[in-house]
Amino acid sequence: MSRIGVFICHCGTNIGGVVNVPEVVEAARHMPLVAFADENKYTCSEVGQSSIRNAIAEHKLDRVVIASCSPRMHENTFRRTVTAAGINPYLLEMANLREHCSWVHSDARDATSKAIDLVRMAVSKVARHEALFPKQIGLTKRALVIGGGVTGIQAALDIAASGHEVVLVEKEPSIGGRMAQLDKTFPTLDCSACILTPKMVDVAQHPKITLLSYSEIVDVRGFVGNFEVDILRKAKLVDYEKCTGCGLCWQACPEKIPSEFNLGLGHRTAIYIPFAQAVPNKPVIDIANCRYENYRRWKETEEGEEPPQCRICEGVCPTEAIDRTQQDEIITEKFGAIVVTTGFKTFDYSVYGEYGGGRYPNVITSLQLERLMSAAGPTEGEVLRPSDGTHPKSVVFIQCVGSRDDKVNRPYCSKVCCMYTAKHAIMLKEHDPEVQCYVFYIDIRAGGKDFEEFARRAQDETGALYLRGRVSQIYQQGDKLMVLGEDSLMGRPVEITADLVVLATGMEPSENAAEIAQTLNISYNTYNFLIEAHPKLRPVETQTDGIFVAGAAVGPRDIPECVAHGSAAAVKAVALLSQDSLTTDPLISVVDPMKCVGCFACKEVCPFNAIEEQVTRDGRTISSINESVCKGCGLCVVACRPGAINLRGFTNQQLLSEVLTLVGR
Amino acid sequence: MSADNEPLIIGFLCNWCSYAGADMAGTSRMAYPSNIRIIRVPCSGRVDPLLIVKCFQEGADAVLVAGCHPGDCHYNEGNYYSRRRFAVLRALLDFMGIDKERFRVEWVSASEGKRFSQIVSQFTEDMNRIGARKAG
Amino acid sequence: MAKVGSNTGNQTAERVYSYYPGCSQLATAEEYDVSARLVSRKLGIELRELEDWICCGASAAHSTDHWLSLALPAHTLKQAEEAGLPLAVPCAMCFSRLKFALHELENKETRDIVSHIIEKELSTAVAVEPMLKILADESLPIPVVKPLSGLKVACYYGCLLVRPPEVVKFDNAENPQTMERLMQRLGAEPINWGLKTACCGAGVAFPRLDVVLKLSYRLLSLIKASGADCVAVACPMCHANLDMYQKDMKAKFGEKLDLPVLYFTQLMGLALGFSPKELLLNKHITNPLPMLRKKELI
Amino acid sequence: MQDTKAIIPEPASSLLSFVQSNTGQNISSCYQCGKCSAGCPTAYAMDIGPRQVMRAIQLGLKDEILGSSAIWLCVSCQTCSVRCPREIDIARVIESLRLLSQAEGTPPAQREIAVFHRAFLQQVRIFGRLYEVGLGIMYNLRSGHFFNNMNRLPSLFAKKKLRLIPQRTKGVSDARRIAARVKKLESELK
Ligand SMILES: Cc1cc2nc3c(=O)[nH]c(=O)nc-3n(C[C@H](O)[C@H](O)[C@H](O)COP(=O)(O)OP(=O)(O)OC[C@H]3O[C@@H](n4cnc5c(N)ncnc54)[C@H](O)[C@@H]3O)c2cc1C
Ligand SMILES: Cc1cc2nc3c(=O)[nH]c(=O)nc-3n(C[C@H](O)[C@H](O)[C@H](O)COP(=O)(O)OP(=O)(O)OC[C@H]3O[C@@H](n4cnc5c(N)ncnc54)[C@H](O)[C@@H]3O)c2cc1C
Ligand code: SF4
Ligand code: SF4
Ligand code: SF4
Ligand code: SF4
Ligand code: SF4
Ligand code: SF4
Ligand code: SF4
Ligand code: SF4
Repeated sequence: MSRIGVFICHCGTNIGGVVNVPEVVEAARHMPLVAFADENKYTCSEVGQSSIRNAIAEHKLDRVVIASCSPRMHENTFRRTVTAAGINPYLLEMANLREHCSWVHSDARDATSKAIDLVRMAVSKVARHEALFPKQIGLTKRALVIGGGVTGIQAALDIAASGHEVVLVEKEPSIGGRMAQLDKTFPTLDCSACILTPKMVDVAQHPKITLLSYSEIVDVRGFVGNFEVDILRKAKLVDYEKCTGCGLCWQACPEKIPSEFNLGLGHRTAIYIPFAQAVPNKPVIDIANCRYENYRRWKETEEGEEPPQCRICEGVCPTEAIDRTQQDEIITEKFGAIVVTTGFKTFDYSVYGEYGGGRYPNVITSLQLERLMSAAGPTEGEVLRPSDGTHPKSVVFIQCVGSRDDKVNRPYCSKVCCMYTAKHAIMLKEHDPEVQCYVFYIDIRAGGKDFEEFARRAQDETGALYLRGRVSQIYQQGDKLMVLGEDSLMGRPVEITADLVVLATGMEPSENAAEIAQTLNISYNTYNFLIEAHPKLRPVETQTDGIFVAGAAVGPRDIPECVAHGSAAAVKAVALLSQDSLTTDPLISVVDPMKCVGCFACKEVCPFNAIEEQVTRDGRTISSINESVCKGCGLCVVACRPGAINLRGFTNQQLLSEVLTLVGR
Repeated sequence: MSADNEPLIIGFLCNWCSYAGADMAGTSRMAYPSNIRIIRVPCSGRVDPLLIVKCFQEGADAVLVAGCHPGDCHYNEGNYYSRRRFAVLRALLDFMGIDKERFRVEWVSASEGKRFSQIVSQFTEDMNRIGARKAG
Repeated sequence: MAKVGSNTGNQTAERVYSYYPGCSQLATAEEYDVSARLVSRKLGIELRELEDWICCGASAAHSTDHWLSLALPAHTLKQAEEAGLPLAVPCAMCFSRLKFALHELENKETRDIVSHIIEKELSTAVAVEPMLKILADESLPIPVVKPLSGLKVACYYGCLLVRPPEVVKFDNAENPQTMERLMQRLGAEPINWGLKTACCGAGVAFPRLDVVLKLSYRLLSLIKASGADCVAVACPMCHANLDMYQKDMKAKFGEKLDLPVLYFTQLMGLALGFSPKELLLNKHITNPLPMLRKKELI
Repeated sequence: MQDTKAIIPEPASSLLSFVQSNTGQNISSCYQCGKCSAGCPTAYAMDIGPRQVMRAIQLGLKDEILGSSAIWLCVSCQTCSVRCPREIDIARVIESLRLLSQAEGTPPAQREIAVFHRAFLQQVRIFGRLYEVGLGIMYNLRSGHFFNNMNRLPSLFAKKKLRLIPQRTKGVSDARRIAARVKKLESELK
């Protein structure tokens, strides 16, 4: 038989001024199982709390109802109060007499009778509470960072700085991401490599960071604090233990392939590092293009012509590092937290037939221009036309290509292209003072510290002519390009004869963003950008505990934001990993194994994938809820027709008893 | 239950948005009729349609379910489920001969104290208009 | 859809269409009609001209009278529906008007009103196809007897054949390829150029010749600079604008163009061995014969 | 038209709702990028280009639009509609404005083009098909440009480009009946 204590608060006159508190106390004394009822002036005050503790001891109370303000205000305070008096904190219920009663009703009679109802409901509910005990679970104090762009690099370094181990997985042979491809960066025009390379080297050298380049995530199991991840390590055919990165092999390799890093503007070899400052600075063999690998494949079938057997690399390698026996392998690692920073790619503009759809060699993308301007790029920093290698004198920039366009299903603004186009206009003028730049824009979006000043510089100081209007068509005339636009400020069509046209193609998530999101069970939007738990207040968390997102994978953003974002994700991951154990909230759903019929209607509705299939000893497949993952929403309870699931703290019986105190019988 | 509080409205409010919205109505002293009795639930998706049927069977005059706005659900998609389930429920209530006006689903965010107060006032007024349910 | 006879693989696979020549093809663009018929016959395509057909209304109806612009083509669509065959249309303007009407008639309300006007119940179950699509069909063998080797052709589609894509449902609005592929099959060399679907000035030659001169000159000068020997077109209006005013262009812009403009069906005809006379090559204002002679194609 | 240069916008104008409902196009979504005007072949000759037409609809400047040359110089080439990033069918909007201006009896800013269209339809009503010589004569008479294209006639005749005798088709009765019924319907609709 429970002994329930009821404590009713005056809150000064906040409650007592409207509700007749003594009348409520009197009514409470007659409610079933109530052993004690009393009133307090200010229940949350130290005096109020100690009077509760005393009453519990004195009257041997084992459950408590506090009728005062909103539980959203003081539930935790009073949980601590009753705990101090030896009662399980979950044997407490609150009735909201202030926000839901005295503050919104002025008629004393009505308010008092409602207050009595609210107390009655709380009493009937608390009688059905169970003692609950939060569980402590262990965690693996390691973090996984997926994607080694500037965001992932920052996140990895920050987590490592806190003393936790980090594994950084990058699918390409080198980390660096898009930023490694840039020449200079707005708004300060620092050389991109100069500021990025030291960070990349830090990653390689940090004792707490393990860099898994040329690797990808294939499967993720587990939950916050306890993830188990399968990582595919692609065969590099080079033994990194032996390789010194001397470079003899890639200098000698005869096979030439268009360089992905230089966006097709230059070549690389079959054994290669993508760029000179690559980290790791050791090569991989591109199995699809290596002559000897092709020979080995041919050897299996002997179909067609025999390709040359090359193996020059093996001949020149001083350390015998080439290892043809390497195979793809999958390793499994444990992590407590995961940070996803898979970044972006640029919009494929070939859908724009009116811009030539890729047919005109002298129509290039802004990222290609970065490669042309880079001293380490295919033209050693000389901006030359792809068609004939001459210096362009008239250059047209077109902004918002593949952005702000419903026609190509990219209605969003890519945010960085106004700024980098301004950067390009400034830089080009520095490269060649005779260049005339024209920039077609719709609006200039330069919100950010020093951004507007920077964008103005392009217009005020370099003589770049900004024309407000979206270009309708580009066509080739001789070796020139004709660009048809409108100067919408004058309201007149404009035609510009250009040597080079640069398209500011928008940002979109990297190819496999959706797959990664599905593997991790995190959400992504229609464009495959990852979705944060709250766009403002939880910008790096996801709805899945322990998985964080950052950088351009979440939405278009520039380097300053990516770095801040990477650090933010790192802090969240570190805050998680710094705990000795994780406390689970006990207000979650539980399955009654005897009632469950294994229909898994529950599994279907659970937004957090907390429900797993489990085989019982007598061979039935039933539902089992992972306590660490369940968030206690109760969707499954309603879905379960046999009534096998109940949500602790909000059980079917409790909700029903609350209803029944109000109506019926 | 006291007779002067008829019509009786039972309100199921989700903890994250609507319960907080009702709190907000309180902190801002936005008065509304006292007929409603609020039951706190974690999510509007926790409200079992059968429980609502039970409310009516036992004599409640009206039921309000309030949750987060679509897309704002604390549990991602809980309120989508509740929307679908309640559509089915409406048909059932109709079959039971319960005026569908007596059951209302609303989205109220944590900041919409005013909205909550208006909804309850309107709902109470409507219930006064159509009168208490006949016993049975 | 076109009926394909049982003896597939045979050159004379039977393809039968209703045929709507359109007004221009009986007068200024007679050579288009004539060459289209000749070539079709040679390829085993039977064209059955709709009886007593009437004008599609062209841009005049659609500029001035909404219901007339639907009712005139709807009459033709009904005729085609009754004939039970897909409708072959050489003129790009007619094609466009018929397709637009078909598109609008998908709306039930519109369809009811138009049915009321023409006093016949309309359906939208009519296939309307441009002559270009029919003749360029890659599953249809072309018995080329005189390859157009060495002939550089600028294929020009104009506006109406490919735009808007959701209405005409033919090729690509910005970079169509049907005619290019056809020219390649004839042995000619299609040139690459960027204004294939840009406007030539359409029907405003009478009231605003200056506009047509400017727009058509832009096309022709680009074609000329691209090294083409001639232009291939699939529209009588494009033809008229590009062919008739080259002298005026010379007077206005100072460039001597002398660029023959031919219907693609005429080029097909040449490759199939028809004579210039049969193909009415002499009807053009800009005489193509000297160029063809020089290329030893006639 | 207003004799002041200041614009007095009519944001919720009846013009905007008329055009939107008549064409099914969301004019309010036009963000004035200018791609339509940029690609329009005849924009150079227009007083206001297609982009400005869209803006004028947003502002409710009815007289300005109905009196513009744009609605007559538009050749319905569809370039704008195919490329508009907000997926507005501009050509269709302009077409509806052209029809509206006639319904309202606004004097066309490009009288010759309007005359040409009417002369064309006249031929269709008379012959069921277009009779080009008749069109030329009718146009020249009505537009007042008596010698328009006359210098070209000899070569056209020499090339047998023009038929002196109009095509006869039994369809003419169909054409006439359709034209008459359209007229009747339209007067009923008014
Ligand atoms: C032309 C151009 C110029 C720019 N100029 C500037 C500038 O001047 N200033 C500025 O602030 N910003 C600029 N930016 C923006 C800047 O490039 C980005 O903000 C920044 O690079 C984004 O970094 P990130 O790490 O989020 O993504 P990324 O750089 O894209 O890095 C993502 C990394 O993840 C890897 N990855 C992807 N998928 C997987 C996977 N499944 N598994 C493992 N690894 C994966 C990728 O290989 C890549 O290394 C420019 C952008 C462009 C296009
Ligand atoms: C009209 C308006 C509307 C906006 N709407 C939005 C919106 O819809 N969405 C959005 O994302 N952003 C919006 N913002 C921006 C948003 O308000 C800011 O981004 C955000 O509030 C900044 O937070 P903060 O903590 O950095 O600074 P603040 O909010 O300014 O907080 C700084 C705090 O520091 C205290 N402080 C200052 N000096 C001292 C000192 N010397 N010692 C101790 N304390 C000190 C101040 O009292 C203050 O409490 C809006 C801004 C404005 C002006
Ligand atoms: S417990 Fe709540 S109601 Fe009571 S005094 Fe404290 S704040 Fe006021
Ligand atoms: S030659 Fe050998 S050691 Fe040198 S980089 Fe190549 S694989 Fe490494
Ligand atoms: S085997 Fe030849 S082609 Fe292959 S990586 Fe070595 S040097 Fe290059
Ligand atoms: S940042 Fe500028 S260029 Fe890029 S999409 Fe936005 S407005 Fe267009
Ligand atoms: S819905 Fe209920 S019965 Fe079905 S599997 Fe889940 S717990 Fe078991
Ligand atoms: S209560 Fe919610 S989170 Fe927990 S198992 Fe059920 S549906 Fe999933
Ligand atoms: S292209 Fe479309 S959005 Fe741009 S100005 Fe024209 S109508 Fe407006
Ligand atoms: S349809 Fe009219 S407005 Fe549009 S581009 Fe063509 S001529 Fe210009």
